[in-house]
Amino acid sequence: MFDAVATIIVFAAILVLYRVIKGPTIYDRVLAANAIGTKTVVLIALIGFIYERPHFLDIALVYALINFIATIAILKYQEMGRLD
Amino acid sequence: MIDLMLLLFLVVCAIAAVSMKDLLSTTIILGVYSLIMTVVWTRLNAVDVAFTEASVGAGITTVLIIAALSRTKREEEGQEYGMWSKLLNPQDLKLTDKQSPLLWLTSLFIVLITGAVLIYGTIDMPDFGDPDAPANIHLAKRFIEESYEETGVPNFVTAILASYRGYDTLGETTVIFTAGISLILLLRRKSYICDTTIKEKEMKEHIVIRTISRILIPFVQLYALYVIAHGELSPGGGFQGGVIFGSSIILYVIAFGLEEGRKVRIFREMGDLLNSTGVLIYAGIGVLCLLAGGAYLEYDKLPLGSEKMASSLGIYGIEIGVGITVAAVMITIFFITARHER
Amino acid sequence: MTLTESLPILVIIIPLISAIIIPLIGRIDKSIAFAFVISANFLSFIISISLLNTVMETGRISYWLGGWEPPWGIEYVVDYLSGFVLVIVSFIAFIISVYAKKSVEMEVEGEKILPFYSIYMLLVTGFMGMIITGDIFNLYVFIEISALAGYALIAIGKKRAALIASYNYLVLGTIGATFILLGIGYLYMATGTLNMADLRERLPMLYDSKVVLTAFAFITVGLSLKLALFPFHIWLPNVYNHAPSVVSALMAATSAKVIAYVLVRIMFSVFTMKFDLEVVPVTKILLFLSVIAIIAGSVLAIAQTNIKRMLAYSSIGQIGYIVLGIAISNQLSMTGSLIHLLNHALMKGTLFLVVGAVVYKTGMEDISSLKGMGKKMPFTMAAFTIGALSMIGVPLTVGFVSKWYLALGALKAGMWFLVFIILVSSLLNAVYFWRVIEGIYFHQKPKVRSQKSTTKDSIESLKPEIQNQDDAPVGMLIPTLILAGLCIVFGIAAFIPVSVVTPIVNMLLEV
Amino acid sequence: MIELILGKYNYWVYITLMMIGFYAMIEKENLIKKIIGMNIFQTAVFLFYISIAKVKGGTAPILWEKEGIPYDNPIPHVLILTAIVVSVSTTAVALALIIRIFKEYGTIEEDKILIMSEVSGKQDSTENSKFLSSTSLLQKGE
Repeated sequence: MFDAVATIIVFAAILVLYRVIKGPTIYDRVLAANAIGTKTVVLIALIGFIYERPHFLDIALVYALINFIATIAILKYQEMGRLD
Repeated sequence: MIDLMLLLFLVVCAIAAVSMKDLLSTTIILGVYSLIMTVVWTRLNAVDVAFTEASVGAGITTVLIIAALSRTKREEEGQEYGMWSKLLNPQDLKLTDKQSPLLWLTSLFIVLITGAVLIYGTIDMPDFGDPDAPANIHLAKRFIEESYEETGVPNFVTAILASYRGYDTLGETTVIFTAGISLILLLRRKSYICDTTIKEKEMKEHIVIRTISRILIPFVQLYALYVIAHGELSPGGGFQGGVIFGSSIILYVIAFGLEEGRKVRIFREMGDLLNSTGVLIYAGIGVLCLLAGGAYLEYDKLPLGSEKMASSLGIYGIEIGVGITVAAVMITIFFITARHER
Repeated sequence: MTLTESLPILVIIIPLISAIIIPLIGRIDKSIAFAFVISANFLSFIISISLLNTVMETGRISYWLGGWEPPWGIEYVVDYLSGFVLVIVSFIAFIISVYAKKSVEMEVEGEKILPFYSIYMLLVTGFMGMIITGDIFNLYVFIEISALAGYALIAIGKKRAALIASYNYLVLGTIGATFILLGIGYLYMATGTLNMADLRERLPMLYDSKVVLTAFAFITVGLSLKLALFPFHIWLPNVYNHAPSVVSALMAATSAKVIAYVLVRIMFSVFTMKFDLEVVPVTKILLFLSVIAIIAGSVLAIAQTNIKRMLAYSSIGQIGYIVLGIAISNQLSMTGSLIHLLNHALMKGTLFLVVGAVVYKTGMEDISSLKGMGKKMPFTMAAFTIGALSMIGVPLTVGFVSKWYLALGALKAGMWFLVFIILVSSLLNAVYFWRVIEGIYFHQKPKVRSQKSTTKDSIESLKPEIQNQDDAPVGMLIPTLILAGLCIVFGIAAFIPVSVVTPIVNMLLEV
Repeated sequence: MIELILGKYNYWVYITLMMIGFYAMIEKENLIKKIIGMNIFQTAVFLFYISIAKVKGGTAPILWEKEGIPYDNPIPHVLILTAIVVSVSTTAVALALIIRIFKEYGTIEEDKILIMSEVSGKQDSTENSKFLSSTSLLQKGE
């Protein structure tokens, strides 16, 4: 059951991957990458649930907390051309 | 099924990242690659490795590459002709030595030879997941059976990392320290003039990012401290915690600007000291063990109560040392690479 | 544990901690930092000597880090071989650190001197760690420490090409290191252990396994990349050419030796002679490559106009000699090879230090800039002459001793053509060094020094004639002369290094 | 044959990834692209290590009260933690070098840098660059 859910999430991520690679604009890519990031968080939590190990949640938490740093960096660079 | 899909995902990402011309897009794809890599590692039960990849891949690597892009160029030039046309009609193109089809073929040949050797080596390998493979019997068995008894650390990875192979980890911290000093050596100028063409005002428009960052940063830092302190029981440890802490400062700088970041006094005045302090704590604990009559990094011998207590405190000590160095070096590296000079 | 028992770890920890502390105490006073570097290097040199001494008396020392018994923990091993190489490397590091002060002040910007010394010590730490460790993954960690330190040190050379040299070295070095990491993974997969002694016990059962074969291939290729053995040598000339003089000297004198040592370790202590000779024809491949390296290095050196570059190409040839002895792998040739580790460190150290002094005085690196220098810098040039004669292999210098043993080894193995190769390469060496020496002494006053039977004479007889003498500062001159002097001392008293090397060879070849 | 392919599928994938990264490292002209290739190249090796550690039906190597379930091998995890740190450090140093190179040369395309070095560094042209570049594709710098 949960395996099936996990498979479906990966499949959804593959669909989004098309947008990451195809683009055409940076904003498409960032949005798609962010969607994959969110799926990753869910997926890791789910894997932890399947394996019955709560430690996996820590990893999901890291992503939830700092995943958007890269996104902000990319967008700031796209808009202003620099990070400082 | 799910594993195969994930691995396929990785291959597609890798090919896309390598073949794309726009380097910013490449960086984004590399980020996605790292995300999926984390999932692969959680599937393979490598919790600590996944944790490291999560903290490094989500923040540091991507941000550093973008910082480098912002100070160099975004587009990959040249090679507007495909590989095949290069091969078929070389006379049409003005080629430098390196671009000539002969060299392109040679490099392909080298890659294929390497691949062939690897495939040859794989034939004799024990099957994937074989519990009787030599790798899973000899050392691993003892670590799994006895490391909790011997070190009192429930996370086997941390037990090996900090105790049995603690010296490797000292080496690892030294590598990070070396990188920090190298960047200082390569890029820092004391007398630099900061280019302040981006006005404070421009950043002030981004009120959402600023507010969210302001709220989130304390939590990120708290979580970083938890990861450092909790490394014995759950995945994570000094390195991961240090990276997360560093990321929080990087987030602050990205949201508020570098000049604002430099106002954080401790980094302006103490950054270099902190780089050294962490490794010094680590190496110093080792020396203390020597002075206490043990071998280097033999925590049991520290005069801190019972052997288990001493071992546990020793491991805490080195985790804190690693955390300090890693956080300080990450911040140093980011400050140095992101800063524009005039 | 007593202090003596802790010596194997102190020899690494002292340079490491000094590298960490230098940025801290440097804030107080820069000159303390310099004194610190010298004393740390001196201490680790003294410790190395005492370690070698202990090994000679009592045999192999094993130090358990963290108190964990190997193969569970990491083990430090000092045996004849590692003790010997440890002494060489710590000695050269010490001598060059004494020499460094003036040269670094000139070639490195003021604010960068502290990080420079810090990384210098990290480089030394990396080398020492690679030598002494008995754990194959720990070896990788130290390879990376020394590599990272090396990239940064090379990149601060004055010319902008130093950056490109460093970058290319980084890319190739990372390929090499990753190959080594991969090889270690294959070994671990096949045996389940990382300890070298344990690997040696477990591997013979697995010699026909394709996994082990692949592991060996990748480790050897990775090490050859780092060693700059012939087809992988392309990064080396640019690196030696563009790095600051002190760094070129240290890298030329030690880096290849340490990697060659690691190669010997892997080939003879992790794997056995049986594997090298019977299972894979690795010795034949290495023989072939080293012969090409010897000839190609010498030929390319002739074509150079830049002196650092010339020395770099000559290093490629000399690395060929070291590998040649390993490849023939009989007792005499191995003796030659191991002595050459010491001898080449002395000769190349001398030559690069001289070049550093010339750069310090004139700021030029062309061979033509050495013209007439025999008068201006007599002592430095005398040292150069000694180094050059050693490189050619003139009797009574160290270069002769190693070539002699290599030739004997080749004869014993029945490979006559190798003697011919050694002779040819000596001739080629003579060609390109003679060009330089001629420029130094005969350019302006051809009559002054026509016969140079013994170099000691030439120093003394030259002395009174000099007028506009403007030699290198004492701090640079003394280390150079010490190294040059040792070239002669060990050339005449060759029995000293040979007596140290003989037990090593016996240990490696299991005689 | 089928067993050989299916039983080791992780290893085949790691080889593919490694080749992609390796190819980018030695063939791409853009210096940053090389570093991206380097990252892929290294993570492929990490994937190999972690694959060794997997035991069928095993669980994460953190002490668990449930009895009778095998743990995965923790050693490769430890080694790879160290290797990841090394990889990040190398990337940082490489990027710093690239920034400096861009400052000095104004480009990060290797072929252009090569041309510029040839123009400026006449003295070094005497070395047999032709000979070298034909013997090896890795000839770079001036």
